[in-house]
Amino acid sequence: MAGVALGGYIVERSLEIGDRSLLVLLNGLTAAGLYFLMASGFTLVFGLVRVTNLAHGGLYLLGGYTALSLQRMTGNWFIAAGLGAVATAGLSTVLYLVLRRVHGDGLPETMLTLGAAIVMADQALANWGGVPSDLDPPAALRGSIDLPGSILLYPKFRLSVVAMAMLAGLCLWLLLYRTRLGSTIRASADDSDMVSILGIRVELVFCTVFAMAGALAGLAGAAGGTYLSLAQGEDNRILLASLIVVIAGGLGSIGGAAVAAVVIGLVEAFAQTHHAIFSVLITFGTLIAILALRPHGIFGSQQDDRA
Amino acid sequence: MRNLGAGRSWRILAALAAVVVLAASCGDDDSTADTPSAGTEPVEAPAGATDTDGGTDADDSMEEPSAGDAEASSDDSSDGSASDEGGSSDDAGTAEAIEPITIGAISTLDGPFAALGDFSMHGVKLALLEYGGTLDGDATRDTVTGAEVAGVPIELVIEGSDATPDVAVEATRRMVEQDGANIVIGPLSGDEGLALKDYIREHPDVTLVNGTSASQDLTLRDPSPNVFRFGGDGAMWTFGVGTYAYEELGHRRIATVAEDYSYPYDQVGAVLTEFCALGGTVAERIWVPLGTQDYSSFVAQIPDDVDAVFFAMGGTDAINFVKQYDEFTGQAIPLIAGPTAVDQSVLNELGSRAEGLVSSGPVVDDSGLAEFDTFAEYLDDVFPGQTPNTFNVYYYVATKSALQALEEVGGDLSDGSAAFQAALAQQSWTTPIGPVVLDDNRQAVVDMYLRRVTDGAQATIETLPLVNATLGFDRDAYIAQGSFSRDNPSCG
Amino acid sequence: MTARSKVLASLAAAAVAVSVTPALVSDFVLLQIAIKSLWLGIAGASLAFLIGQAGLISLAQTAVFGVSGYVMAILVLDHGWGVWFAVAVAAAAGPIAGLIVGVISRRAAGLYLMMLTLAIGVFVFFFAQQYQPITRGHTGFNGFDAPTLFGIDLNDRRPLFYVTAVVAVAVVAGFRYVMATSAGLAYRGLRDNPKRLQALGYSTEATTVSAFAVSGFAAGAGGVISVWYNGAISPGSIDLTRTIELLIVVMIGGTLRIEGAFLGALAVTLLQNYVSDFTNRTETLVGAVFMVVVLVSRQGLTGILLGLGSRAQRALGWVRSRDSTLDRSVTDDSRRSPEHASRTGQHAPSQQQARRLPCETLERDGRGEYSPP
Amino acid sequence: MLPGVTWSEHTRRTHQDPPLRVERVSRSFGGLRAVDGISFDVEAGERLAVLGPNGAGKSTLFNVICGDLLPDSGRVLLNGEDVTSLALQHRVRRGLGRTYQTSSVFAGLSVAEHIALALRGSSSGRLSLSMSSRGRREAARSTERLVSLVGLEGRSATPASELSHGELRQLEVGMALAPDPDVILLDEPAAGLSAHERTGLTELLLNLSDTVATVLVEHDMDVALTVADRVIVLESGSMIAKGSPSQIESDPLVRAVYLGEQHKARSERSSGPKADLDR
Repeated sequence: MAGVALGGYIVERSLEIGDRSLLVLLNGLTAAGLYFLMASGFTLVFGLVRVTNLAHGGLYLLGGYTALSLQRMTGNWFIAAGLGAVATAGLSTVLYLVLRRVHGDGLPETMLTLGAAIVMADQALANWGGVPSDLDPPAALRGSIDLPGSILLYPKFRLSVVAMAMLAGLCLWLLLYRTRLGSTIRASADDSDMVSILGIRVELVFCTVFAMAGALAGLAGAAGGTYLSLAQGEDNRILLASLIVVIAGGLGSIGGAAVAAVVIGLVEAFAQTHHAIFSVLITFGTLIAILALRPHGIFGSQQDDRA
Repeated sequence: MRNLGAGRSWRILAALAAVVVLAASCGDDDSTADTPSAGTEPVEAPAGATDTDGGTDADDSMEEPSAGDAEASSDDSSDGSASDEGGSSDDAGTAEAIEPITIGAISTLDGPFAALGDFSMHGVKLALLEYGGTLDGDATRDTVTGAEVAGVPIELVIEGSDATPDVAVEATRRMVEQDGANIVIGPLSGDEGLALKDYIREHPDVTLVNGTSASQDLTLRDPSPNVFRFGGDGAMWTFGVGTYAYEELGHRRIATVAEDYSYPYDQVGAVLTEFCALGGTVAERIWVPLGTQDYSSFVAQIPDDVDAVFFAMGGTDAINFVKQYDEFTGQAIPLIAGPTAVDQSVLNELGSRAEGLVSSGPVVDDSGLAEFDTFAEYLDDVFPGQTPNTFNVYYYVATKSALQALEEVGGDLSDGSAAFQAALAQQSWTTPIGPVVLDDNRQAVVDMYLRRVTDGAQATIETLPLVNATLGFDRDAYIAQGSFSRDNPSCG
Repeated sequence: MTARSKVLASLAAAAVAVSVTPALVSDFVLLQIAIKSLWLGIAGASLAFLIGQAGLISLAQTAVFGVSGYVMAILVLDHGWGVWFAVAVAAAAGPIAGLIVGVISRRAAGLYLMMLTLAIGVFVFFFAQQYQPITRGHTGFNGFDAPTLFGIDLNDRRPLFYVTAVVAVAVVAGFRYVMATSAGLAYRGLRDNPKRLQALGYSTEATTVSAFAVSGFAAGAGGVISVWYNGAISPGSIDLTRTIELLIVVMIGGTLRIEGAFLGALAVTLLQNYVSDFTNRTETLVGAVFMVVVLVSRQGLTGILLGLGSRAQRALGWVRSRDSTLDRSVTDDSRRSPEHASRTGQHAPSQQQARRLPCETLERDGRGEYSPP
Repeated sequence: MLPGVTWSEHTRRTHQDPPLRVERVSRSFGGLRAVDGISFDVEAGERLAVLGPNGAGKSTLFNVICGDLLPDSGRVLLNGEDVTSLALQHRVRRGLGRTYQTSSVFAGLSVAEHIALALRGSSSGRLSLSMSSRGRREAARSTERLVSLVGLEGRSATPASELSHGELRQLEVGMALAPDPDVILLDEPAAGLSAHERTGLTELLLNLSDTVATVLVEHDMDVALTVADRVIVLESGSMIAKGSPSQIESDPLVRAVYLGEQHKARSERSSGPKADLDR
């Protein structure tokens, strides 16, 4: 009932502003793209290694800044973003090696990642300063396209963020469900003891997962640093946004993260367009409502319940 | 289970008490041992001690230009200090009895505005270097030692906040009560300023000289006698834009996009007060919650049929907004900027998108003032690559004003700093951004500039001389209209 | 020592510490270190109680804290109420806010609970920032004067210190009392094994809500005193940074004891005030110290302290059989940790249960494997 | 709850309904009928054993009775009241006690605290924040009585994490008995116990109060046949036999489907530590 009423309201408001609804849709999808890049890595680590990595936002920021420096050196966005992702993958691996000391103990593990997040943010400040900055989009993706029936345009790079997220999602799916490495990873998550009996080094598998998540965060940093900007505090903003998505979607579920990213992205874009002042309240209210009704998120399984 | 629980609590409590005591004494020891400004206990004959410190530091320091240039520039900008400076090392023996004066500087050194904190501290340090100080090091928290005014050694204490009022008050309390700061320079943001006003009011012998806090009510309503502002507030910084937009640019209907808190309210309020008084109308006031990264949905709310869009935001938000406005509209509707949105501190990052933006503000790069050129050169000498912006200039002006007043009273802070505060209220000098005098509320009356971004710098359109806190309106009427808010002024 | 004499001894120790501190430290330290760590500790105790007793990791305690602080400030500064009436209402607002948080998150556990409460905390922060008619927006409330108590002005530091200390002791005593009641036992049951608790006739939802409400008392008290201390409250007082700070306070202090929160608050306050004397990168150092404490002891400083204590006792040959339970649980974290892990959703419970069994023979866990003793 | 705390909220049975009645309960998983139309009553003081080989439907039946599973059809009645759709904690408050197959305890709580928790669980003061000294004394007495009833004297202050497997089972039974239930469900209490522990458990079960109805889902023939007054045997979800222990032991059908296997298992057990075949 409530859903129908809400849907009706959204349609009604969208008709009112006519030509802007396409923009809301596109904005929602762009935001969803960035959120998914972040959230998929986070949820991957949680689902497979069972670690809540609060340093994921720090990886985003460091990935973005590294790409920024590299772009200034090489002038090539793709090289910069790629190497930035490699760097954060490495950093993420180091983080795992520290975490391993308390692995399997939820709260201390989470707290360690929180400490790491604080250190990362401060190191970003030390190395890149507090002046906000951004990357230039690659030449092919510069400029905007016309939106029909409006004076507004839509930047090409934003559209490519959506494509990038979809590509990343596809790659993840192929990797996890269509490769040997993927089945090893999934098996390790299900039953690490059994996998190690089979002669596979579980730690190596977990390391790989951390590296993948780090690379995704680094890539998100380059993308976000291009269409938004890089500055102190961005790590927390983006971490919060991706946490919302991960939780709403159901921890550990990549499909859930994708759906939740779209839902949250659209709700956010809609709220910002129609209720600017209370837009943040609407976004967080949506999350609270989802979790109050479905404590495990939209696609969450019961496996982590107290039950 | 009571037994288990109560078991060791006595030990914890005892330990707690012990640690409190230990930490307190440690804290004192550490600050004396670590900071060269050994200011907390006068018994330690600090003058001699700091002078020796200062000497060695100067020798070790990499900043050769600082000493020489400090002398040079202080020669032309302040007459009295040269002789003191010459005498400073000789005075070491006799200065033992003189209690040093501690200046505390506070700005945002952590969090999203950390870069602005760096700029602010540059300004503070430059002023102290003019008085014979030497830099302790390159980092923001490294202080300046060896400065003297009228034979009294000056010590600098630096504290940072994260732009929240609570943290700013704690940092200031640390400087005032722990480090014995007599004068506080800062803070950076509006709401911090209001919180510090309340704190400093309870310490009448301490003087707050504002940095860049642009809240109107720091001085406009319910002023505190020991709070001084040698610069404009948010509304003053936006003076003249509304009139210029109406009369020169011919705009009749505008929209505004601004961050949703008091400082942008002041800017939007100032623009609309002028613009609406002339007969202009505002089509839409869009308030963006702090913490928003993506402005695209807000840009989409701008009506198609307005003549111009006024935007007021700072730092990252300005960069995001201008970039996204450009991408989403191709700047189909002209922008008019708030002062901080196109401040020199972000101009470089805004790049070519900022080209041609009109704004009002306290600092232009082509004012032609000799003081400005000297300052710019001096800044670049000491902190290579830095150019003047609101933050370094304002903190410099604040510190320099305080030092000049100190000089006039011979470093005398007795009687609750009465003489010093009186002298400070009388300061009237030509700063790098023009002449300054204070009104009865100890608020500056200063020049503002209408300016246009040209080749990545702020070029003067027109100098707006001696702007006051009520923007030239009748004082009572201006105050009576109340603080600017989301929908004040109403504008039709 | 009997239980009663131990209680008396700890009260006496607290009384001595409280009465001696003002004479030993400067006015500045009294305010900014002692009073600050006391009220931060009071707020921390409410979280330490939730985590340590009920196994509920909440990030909404700063919100509860803020609701009380805001209620008092609004009633006094915007509605002209007498301060003590406002204090009474604000004190009641704490448990009510706690109750609401509890009702919203009654079905969540572990990490989901953490994230749901985070969302509630952020929601309250944004509400304070955006809903200006009530909260005055980003600027918040300034110029709040602490009240007078029996003619003594609490704006003065010593009286404020004594009052805060008394509240702190009352909060600790209150939590100890609660821990001894049926509800207290139920909270620990919830922490260790919620499903089993249900099988004993308890509703996990009611238990969760009740724990949140109880903890709201302390969070509310902390919020009220923080406004006296700061003379102000603004969204900046309850933002994400403050939420994380409170969590750090509790984790550094350790959740084994309610008192640990005060130790953690003291440590954090000292770091905040003195660390900038040593380094230009304060945040890095704070983060690193935090990581080290977590790595060294899962029970924070309390764990380290009590561990040292019982080691010293053993060295001195003071074997106190009555407290054997405690000593073991303190010195051997590994026995407790798996339960906390399963509450935070890190592992399937069955695995943990299997590990928990001290098996003479080989035991079999839920998946049908052998796990060696 | 202000003055004192009463430890038994549920109303005592006043009429002739049996404490537990299971009526035509069926439950399928996919195509598999795990439980197919099972009915039985258990009277006060009676001990009923439910036996059956792997996959016979014992666990499903157990879970339906204690509320972990909803049946597809049929009803479960406690003292004549239909509780089929009630959650576990509500059944507990109406006089049902259960144990867990894998001992499921509170690692941070002591033995006495376990019992106290169980005692209070069925009272309305379970979340009470008040403490009267009389109530506390009474509670402490009941706790001590139960601790010694299940043979854990002297272990009151021991944390559960330090108990042996056998002691954990004793604690389980103690917790199930604490609220003075009308019906107690025991889920394979003997699984994984040593011979010595099994003897102790048998004794404990034989000494249970004669007002409580006991349902014992067990796969260990020795324990079940020693303890039970009446036995029902399941096979593929259906009841293939019921009767006294001696009748069951001589039932050819039971012998065919079940006992042979059980004897095999017994001989296996003597050679290895693994006793439990019910998987």
